[in-house]
Amino acid sequence: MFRKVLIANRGEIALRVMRACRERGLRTVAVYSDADANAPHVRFADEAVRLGPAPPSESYLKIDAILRAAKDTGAEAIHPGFGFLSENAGFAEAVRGAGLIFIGPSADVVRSMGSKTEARALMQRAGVPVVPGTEAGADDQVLIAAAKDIGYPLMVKASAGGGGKGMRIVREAGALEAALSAARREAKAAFADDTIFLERYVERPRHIEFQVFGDEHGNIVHLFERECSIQRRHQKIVEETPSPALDESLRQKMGEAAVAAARAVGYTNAGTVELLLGPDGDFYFLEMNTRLQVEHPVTELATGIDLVGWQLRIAAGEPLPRKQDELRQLQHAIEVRIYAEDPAAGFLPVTGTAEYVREPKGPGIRVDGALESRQEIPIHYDPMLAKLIAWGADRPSAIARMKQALADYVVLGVTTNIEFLREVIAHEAFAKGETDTGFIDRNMPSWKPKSPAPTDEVLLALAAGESARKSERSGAAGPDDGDRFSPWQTLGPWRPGGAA
Amino acid sequence: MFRKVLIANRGEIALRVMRACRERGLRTVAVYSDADANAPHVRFADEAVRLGPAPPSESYLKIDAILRAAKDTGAEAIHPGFGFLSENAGFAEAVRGAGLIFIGPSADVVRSMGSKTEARALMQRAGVPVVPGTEAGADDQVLIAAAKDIGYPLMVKASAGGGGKGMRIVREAGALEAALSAARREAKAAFADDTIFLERYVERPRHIEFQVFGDEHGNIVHLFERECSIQRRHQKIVEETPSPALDESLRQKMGEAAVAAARAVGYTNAGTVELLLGPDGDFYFLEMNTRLQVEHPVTELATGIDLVGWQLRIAAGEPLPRKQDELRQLQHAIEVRIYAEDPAAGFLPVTGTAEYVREPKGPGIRVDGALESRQEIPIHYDPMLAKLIAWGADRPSAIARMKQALADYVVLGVTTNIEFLREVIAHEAFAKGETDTGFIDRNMPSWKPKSPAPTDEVLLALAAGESARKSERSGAAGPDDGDRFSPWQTLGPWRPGGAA
Amino acid sequence: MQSTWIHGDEKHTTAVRPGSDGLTIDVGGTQFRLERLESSDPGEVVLRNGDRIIRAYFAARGDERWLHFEGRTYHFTLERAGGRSRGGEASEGDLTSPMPGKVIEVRVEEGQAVKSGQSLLVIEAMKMEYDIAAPFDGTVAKVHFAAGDMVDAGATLVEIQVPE
Amino acid sequence: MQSTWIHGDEKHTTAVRPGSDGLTIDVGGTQFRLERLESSDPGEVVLRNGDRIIRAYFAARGDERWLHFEGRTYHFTLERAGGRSRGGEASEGDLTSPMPGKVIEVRVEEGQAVKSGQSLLVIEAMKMEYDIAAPFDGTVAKVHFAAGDMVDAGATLVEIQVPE
Repeated sequence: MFRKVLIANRGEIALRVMRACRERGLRTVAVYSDADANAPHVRFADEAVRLGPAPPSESYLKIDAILRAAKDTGAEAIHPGFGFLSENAGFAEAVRGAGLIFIGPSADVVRSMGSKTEARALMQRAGVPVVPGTEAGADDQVLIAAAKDIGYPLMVKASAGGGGKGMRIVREAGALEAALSAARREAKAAFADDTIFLERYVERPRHIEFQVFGDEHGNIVHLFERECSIQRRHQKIVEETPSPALDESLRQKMGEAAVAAARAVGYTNAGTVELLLGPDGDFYFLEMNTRLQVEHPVTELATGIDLVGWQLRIAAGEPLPRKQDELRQLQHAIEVRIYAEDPAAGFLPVTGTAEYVREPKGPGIRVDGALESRQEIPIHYDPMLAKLIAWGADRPSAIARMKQALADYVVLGVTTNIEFLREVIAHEAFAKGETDTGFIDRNMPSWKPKSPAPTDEVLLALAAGESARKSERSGAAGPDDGDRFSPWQTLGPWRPGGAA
Repeated sequence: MFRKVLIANRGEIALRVMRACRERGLRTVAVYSDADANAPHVRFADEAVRLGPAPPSESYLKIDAILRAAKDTGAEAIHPGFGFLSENAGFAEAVRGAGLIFIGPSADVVRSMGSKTEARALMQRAGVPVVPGTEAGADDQVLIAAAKDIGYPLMVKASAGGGGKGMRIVREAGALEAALSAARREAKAAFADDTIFLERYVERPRHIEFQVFGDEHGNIVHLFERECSIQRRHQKIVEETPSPALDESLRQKMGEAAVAAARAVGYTNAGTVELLLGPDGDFYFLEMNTRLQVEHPVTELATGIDLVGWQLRIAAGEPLPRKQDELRQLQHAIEVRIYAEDPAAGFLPVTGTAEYVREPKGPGIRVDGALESRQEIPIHYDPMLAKLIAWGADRPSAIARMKQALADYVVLGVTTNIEFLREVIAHEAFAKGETDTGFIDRNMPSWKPKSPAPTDEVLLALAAGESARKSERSGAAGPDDGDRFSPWQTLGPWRPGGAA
Repeated sequence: MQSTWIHGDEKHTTAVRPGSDGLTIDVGGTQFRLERLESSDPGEVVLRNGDRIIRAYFAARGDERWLHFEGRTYHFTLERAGGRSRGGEASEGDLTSPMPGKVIEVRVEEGQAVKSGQSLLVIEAMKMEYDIAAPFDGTVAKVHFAAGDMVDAGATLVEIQVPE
Repeated sequence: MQSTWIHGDEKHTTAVRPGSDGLTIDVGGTQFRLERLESSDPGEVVLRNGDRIIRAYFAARGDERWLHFEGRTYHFTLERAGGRSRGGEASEGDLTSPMPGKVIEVRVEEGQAVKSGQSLLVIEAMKMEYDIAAPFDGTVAKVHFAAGDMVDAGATLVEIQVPE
């Protein structure tokens, strides 16, 4: 196996990949922008190379700079993480062209799956059901005509899009033209490509995706589903597995479709087949993500498989460690995404400084994060701060743990969606598994945080915290702090220690 | 179910139980000695009641004070944790006598299993194999005579003993008398009871224990084995499940014996049947622990079952959540015990202050601990600082994660066994699963820490740390730390934050 | 040490008197005798009030304070002697940008009457478009930006006259 | 800032010269230009030496220093101007108690010759008996405690004369 890996990413996913490398004795190389000069992923690596200024286009998207960093440090393989260049066929090509190992599928697969329309055509040939809709590239007149056949409601989607960017739901013909122009504008801004297309909008659908893995010896397996239906602004915020909507036979049908989809393109390494599931049990191919997924931890916890570990082994040419019949869903796992955003103001991203951060811990709790106290949230990158995962023997115990973990998750100084997520998880509709994509609009419309008047206990803690702050700032040291170096030394009466 | 639980214990196990309570919305009451006035388990609870001075006899062992605390706070149930009063029949009786729920088995079961000789007799009647040996209570002359029949090597054991206290291995007749007196002296000191007995010493044995659970409706299941053979001074330091020594048929035989043992005494709640396994596959009943085990996390991670959660549910009268055939070993888990001790000096316990503590984290890693930076290690209690658990799809991945986690575990200012444990886990004999109780004497005799000369990188970090300390002590603040309260504010150039 | 805190549109006053073996805190006229528990976590505030343990997390920036207690985060602003306080809320009539970004489209003009929820302008940030809607009925008094302008977080975008 | 460190029986000298954009550290005559990375963890020391990241953990007490680097913990003692340093090692001839406890039995007397590994006395602590054995051959010069005495950690139990 290769001995040094460059991680072409930042934040929690860079840390996640580095941990998997270190367990296997592989050295790690971080890359960073000026905004990340002191970031956790830089401090965690064995080596670190600067790419450029903060904007992604000048750093994390600079293929040449990344390849140079690999060359200078002697890295033999590159892991793209997700986002940034992870689904850029040119990058996969350039990495291999430079004689390095790209930890992901072939450039051709990335390219064909990168175009929704090509992917759609491929899947139709492979016999995987797709949503009725138009080809991409048509002008507005053609689309408006086609809309009549598809029928309403329908969706306007960007050909190069993803994560809801450039997506519009249109419920009657009158609103179509405005939606087309808005979608084109967003698509152009986001992807420098304003190609759009239409497809049927399935009411109360569920977003069910299957984790697939292929090796270079022609073996392909799936690691079961993840339900990611709970979304805001068409972006996932809650993911879980198993899905409360699937029974064994449906799970098997969908799993086989996912494997067929992967086989149709000769898929290698980790990928995800996204399917749309209607209330009637019909499902349609949406798209295939040719990379590790943000929500991969729920699959790791439910199946016991280390997905990043498998990525490394397969990239090194090893065969898949397990056959399909050796894979099982052992436990129930739920992930929520912690964002710096304001759920009460249309989930707008917010920036600022997280003055104090305390992650929950305990049995059945995992936090994949790179957020620290006193950390500024850079405006240049995705505002996801961390992922909180809770698991247990069954769905109710995973939910109970998640509720408590969200209550214990402390992020002060910047607005987050933590309280919102708590109410999602605590909602009876969630307990009932009624988690289609309309969950939030239906159950939590125009949500506002309850902001009760502070109780006496809150005011007591506030006053005590303030007085400790004052004595800290006046530099008073605790009696026997004499010659000890300690960051807490100046906290005055707040000397720590379990024993007197 | 009851709504408020008093935890009659301290340290990591008190925290573990409180977490399980909070997930279920149960309020928690901590008790503490003067040495623990600021301890983590006190700060974590909803309420806390002082018991008395530091010595256990004046605090954590004071039954009346604990019952008063429960009464004053309105706690409806008491969890004893392990150690202290957890296997004290009088306590179980007193708790129930006060109209409270004791989270554990009946007082009678605790009493009969508390006496090795009575337990042994019970098991013989139940058809569970026991090690050849003498009854307890005989005087030295009788024991010396009996020794001839049992044969050498044999063990001298304290009747009221546990955790190796009062245990002696005798390899030839000449050494017997000295061993008897030493064992009686230790037993008297430890348990105010110098009753001892003899039993055959099985060469290269393995310590295999089975987790059992009984409910108040007559159901009993086992949750498979834990191998705890790697011991120093007859105390476990490494535990894992599944055991590399068991195949399916032996696992089933031993599991059935464990259930038979539990059934023989009408066992309720969580218990552990300790068995001695010889190289020949013969196994003998050793003792039954009528409480939660220190090493319970490996079973939780391997089976996906929340053992403390089950304890609470069963204590509330619920039936066992699962039948035997619904329980499986899903993953491999290993636990190591982090002690404040000096492995290079006979594993002597050490006291002192942990000036700085940093726990490992990441996928497949769990830390059950109550150790914090600047914490004094109280001399009055067990010197175990924390438990580190690593798990994975198979034994090799669990081992790989454990190795890395031990390398990432930072405890500065007090001597620990962390480096020793790293070498145990990294030893090829461990990789081969050759983990009988002689592992340490055979593979790591008179172990000493490698203390290589510091490299340039070590000295660079030392110098940088020292200069940061100096600027910290001179109170220099970073430029833009202006009006922000931060514990790190006075660290001078060391301003944190992921983004510049 | 006495402090007055602004929480939403309420005010709360606390006074702390540290003693040798604890501290006395006055909240709205009621006196509490409390003991502080030492913690190695510098953001953790733990108090013992009789048997009751109060565990909270505290942070400060400028005149802002955040306190996390039992799963909820409370935001306070310290009232300065003058009564004026830095980083206070914007007055109800102003509509400020919740984030830094670029104005894509302005959909109202000055003098125009708007209904609560009506779209006023569109801001683009992080490659997404965000609709800035009127929080209440009123009349547009001033529009501070035009399409194409960059705006900072907190910048006043539109001033809306609330009908008396 | 120059410091001399005692590690085992070696000495190491380091000198730090902070600069505006980093610091220069001299180790045994070699100069290193390093950059410090800020961390929210006050015990974390992170340096960048070219592409190489050096991440270590540091703590101090009195003249003692601990440094954890790549899975290993190093213990240093700061050498004081006078050369004398607080909390230094006991001289080779003394046998100190590794822990607080109670002397159960003294098995040697003054003037007696002892062999390395020979049991000198038994201490009880945490309900276990611990055998204190001679670390080397020699003659017992002094026994400081008798059976029944309580001893502190670090207390000299027995002095052993090493044959020249």
